[in-house]
This record gives sequence, structure tokens and C-alpha cells, in this order.
Amino acid sequence: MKLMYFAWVREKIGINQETVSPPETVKTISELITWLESRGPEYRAAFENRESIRAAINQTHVDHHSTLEAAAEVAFFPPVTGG
Amino acid sequence: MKLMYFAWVREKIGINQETVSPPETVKTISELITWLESRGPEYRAAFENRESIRAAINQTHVDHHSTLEAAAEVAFFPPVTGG
Amino acid sequence: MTAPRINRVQSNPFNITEEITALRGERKDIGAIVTFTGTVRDTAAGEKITTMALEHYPGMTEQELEHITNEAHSRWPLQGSTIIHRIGDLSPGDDIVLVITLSAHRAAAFEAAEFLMDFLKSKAPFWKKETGESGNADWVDARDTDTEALTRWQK
Amino acid sequence: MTAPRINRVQSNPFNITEEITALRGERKDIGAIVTFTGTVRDTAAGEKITTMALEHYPGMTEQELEHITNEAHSRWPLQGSTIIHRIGDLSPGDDIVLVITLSAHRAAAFEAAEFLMDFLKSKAPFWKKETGESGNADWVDARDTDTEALTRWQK
Repeated sequence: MKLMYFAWVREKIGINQETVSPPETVKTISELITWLESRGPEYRAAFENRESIRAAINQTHVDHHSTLEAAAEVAFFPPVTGG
Repeated sequence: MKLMYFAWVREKIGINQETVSPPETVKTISELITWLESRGPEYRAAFENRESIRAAINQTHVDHHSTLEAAAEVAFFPPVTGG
Repeated sequence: MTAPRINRVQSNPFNITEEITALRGERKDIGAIVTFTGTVRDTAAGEKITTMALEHYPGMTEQELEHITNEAHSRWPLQGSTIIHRIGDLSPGDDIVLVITLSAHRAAAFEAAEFLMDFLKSKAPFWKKETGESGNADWVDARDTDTEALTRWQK
Repeated sequence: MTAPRINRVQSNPFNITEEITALRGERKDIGAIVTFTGTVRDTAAGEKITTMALEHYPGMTEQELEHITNEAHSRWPLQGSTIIHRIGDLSPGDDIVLVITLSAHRAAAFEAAEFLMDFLKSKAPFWKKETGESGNADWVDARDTDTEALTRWQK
């Protein structure tokens, strides 16, 4: 599974993308965040205010309850501020 | 009193402006129209559908009940269609 | 800082980019620029149009544009506005009118531009005459929807 | 006749007049052209801004812009639309985003342009980072009013 990070999520984690293989028990965006937090303080800092983090699966907006079934690419980022 | 005509009002009357001296009994836009109609068929044609005619006194929109007291310039025209 | 108000009646075409540049000047606190351009359509009531003639009431036009503009600036925090209306003979595809509004935020710029157009359409003394392929020339009828559009701005 | 849909992400500036010309092509049945331009303001929270950096999510951006655009064309009778969003380092006064809508009548062109901007602001994956005179760089916070703006388009 390819993970991508943008804006301050990217800065806090320190990388813009990585490939991970979470355990089978990780079935949703929310569970993926919890699993990532277990990997180090930089992830805990990035996801500290979890409600403010937006997610996308395969480049489509999803909420934190969404399942990862067909997820080839998952992205985490703050609320968008373009325009 | 200077009268000005625009668009199809101008075309029907056949002139774009004239100076007139209506009698003192002519006190409103409505009475001015009635007086103008007495002057010839071209005026009667122009004001035939009287409700559709717009008026301005001294270059400001007015309704047909408005008095001519301070009227130096009166204009008659169809509803505007610019923009 | 002053908010420039540019109102012009002209027969020449206008260039939108140049008019925006002239209006915004050196200001760097602008966040939103809205433009509306009205153009001559090539058909009317099913007939092909060859020419559109624009007539106006010199003197009154300028007063009405100033009045409309002042009202817009009093309602929204505008950093500038432009109204340019062309007169004379135009062809299908030609630009007729340009409205530009500048503001810090987009809602004000959008609303003010719509307001200016709605009032321009119902209050500014311009009249259009269309000549069709058959040679017939007809004065354009005012649209009820333009009068109705004004009601949403009543305070 | 087809209604062109031009969506682009670029670091270069854009010229509004040229983009309108490219969008309208040879069509002469257009009556209304609305443009919205978003520009970099020189202050944020009271501090002078020296640079604004724009980051985006390549791939997802294009999908979101296409989605937003298709929705606008399904809701209004548009004759064309353009969205250009810049990325990279910008300075105060620089243009950030351009939206153009073409329609036969002004209400549709205005509404579609506002709709595109509202959805762009809340859905398209762009992020702004402002660097102030002090050297501090801060990611811009999303505004609640941008989320609220979406509610008016709910069917």
C-alpha cells in the first residue's frame, strides 16, 4: 500500500510518501492511522488532532470509517486551502 | 422645456429632441404625454402603449405621476435594454 | 486606501486584462477579482443577427452609472470597480459591456458584480437594436427576468 | 456544439484575455462571460507576507477538477469552462487561480463560476503556505466559511 502525505502532515512525518504493509487487522482509515501512530513520535505528532486530518483512497476523498479493501494509494493531508 | 426621445420613441416621433412650451395646466408627466398626443399622429403612435413608456426628468428616472415643476429636460424612452 | 471607480461609455473594444491591470494598480491587498462580459449573440427569436446597434442617453447614462457604482461600494467592501459599456454598431461575438469588481474576498466581489449587472440592465439608459439577415431591424424588448432580478437586492 | 472544459495546473502566470479567447473560440452564441481570479494578499493575521507556496496532489487534483467541472456543466447550460490553478512560489499580487464560465445568459455564468470556486476551495487538493517578513512560514488554515459556502449548492 502506497501512502502519500501533503502539507503539514508531510512536514511532521518527514517524508512525502512510503510503501507499507499493515497487518490484516487494519481494515479502515481510522485503524490505519492508529497503526501508523504506533510506528513513531513523528506519526503521533502528525495525527495528534485526528479529526482535522483528511484522507483519500485512490485519489478520492473518503472519511475515516472507509475500508481499505481496494486501497492501492492512501493519502493524508490537512483540509485543503487552494483557490 | 427640452424634450428628448430615444430608441423607438424617437423613431416614431421622428425627431430626437425639441423645445416645447406646454400650457400651465400641464403639471405632470402624464399630462405632458396627453398634451403631446394632441400635437399629431406621430406622437399618438409613440405613446400608444403608454404604460410601456419610461420617463426621466433632468436625467433621473421618474414615474408618470411626477410633477414637472423643476423640469428643464424631460426624456421619453422604452424600457432600457443595455448590458 | 481609495477604491477607484472607473465608468466609461465608448465605441472602441476593451481588453479585459488591461482593464484589470488599470483598476488594481499597485494594490497587493486584493484577494478576488470578478469580471462579467456581455457579448452580442448571433441569433434572436430564431433569426440570424448581422448587426446590433447600441444607443444611449448621454449625461443620464453617466449619472446612472455613478449612482449604481456608489450603491455597490456602500453595500460591499470593494477595492475597486469598473463599468465599460460600448455604443454604436457591433457584430455577433463582439463584447458589449464589462464589469470588474475587486475585493479581499470572493463573496463580495461576486455579489457586487451581479448587483452592478442587474442594475445596469434595468436602470442605465441603453437600448439595443438588432438587424437580422432579412434586413429587418427590431428594438430589443426588455426582459421581465431583468426586472425580477432587481428584487433580490431590495433591503 | 460541444462545450469545452479546460482544466490546468501550472506554475506560469496566465493571461485572462488569452484564456477567454481560447475558450470561446469561434462561437458567437455566447452572451455572458464570467471570470474569477484569486490573488495573493500581502498580509495574513496582521503580518506582511513575502511568499506564498502552493502545493498540490498531482493526479487527485486533475480528478477533482474534472469532477467539479462535470457537475457544473450538468447543473447549468454552460458553453465552456476553464479552471487554471497555479502551483509553486508566488508573491503578493500574483494570480493564484482563474475560473471562466461561458453561457447564453448571465445568471448561469455567475452561478456556475461561484459553484466552481466554492467546490475548488473545499475539494481540490491544494495547500497554501505563507512566509512572513519575520521568516516564519505557516500553512494557511482552512476557513469555516468555505465549508459553509458548499451548503447552498446542496440539492
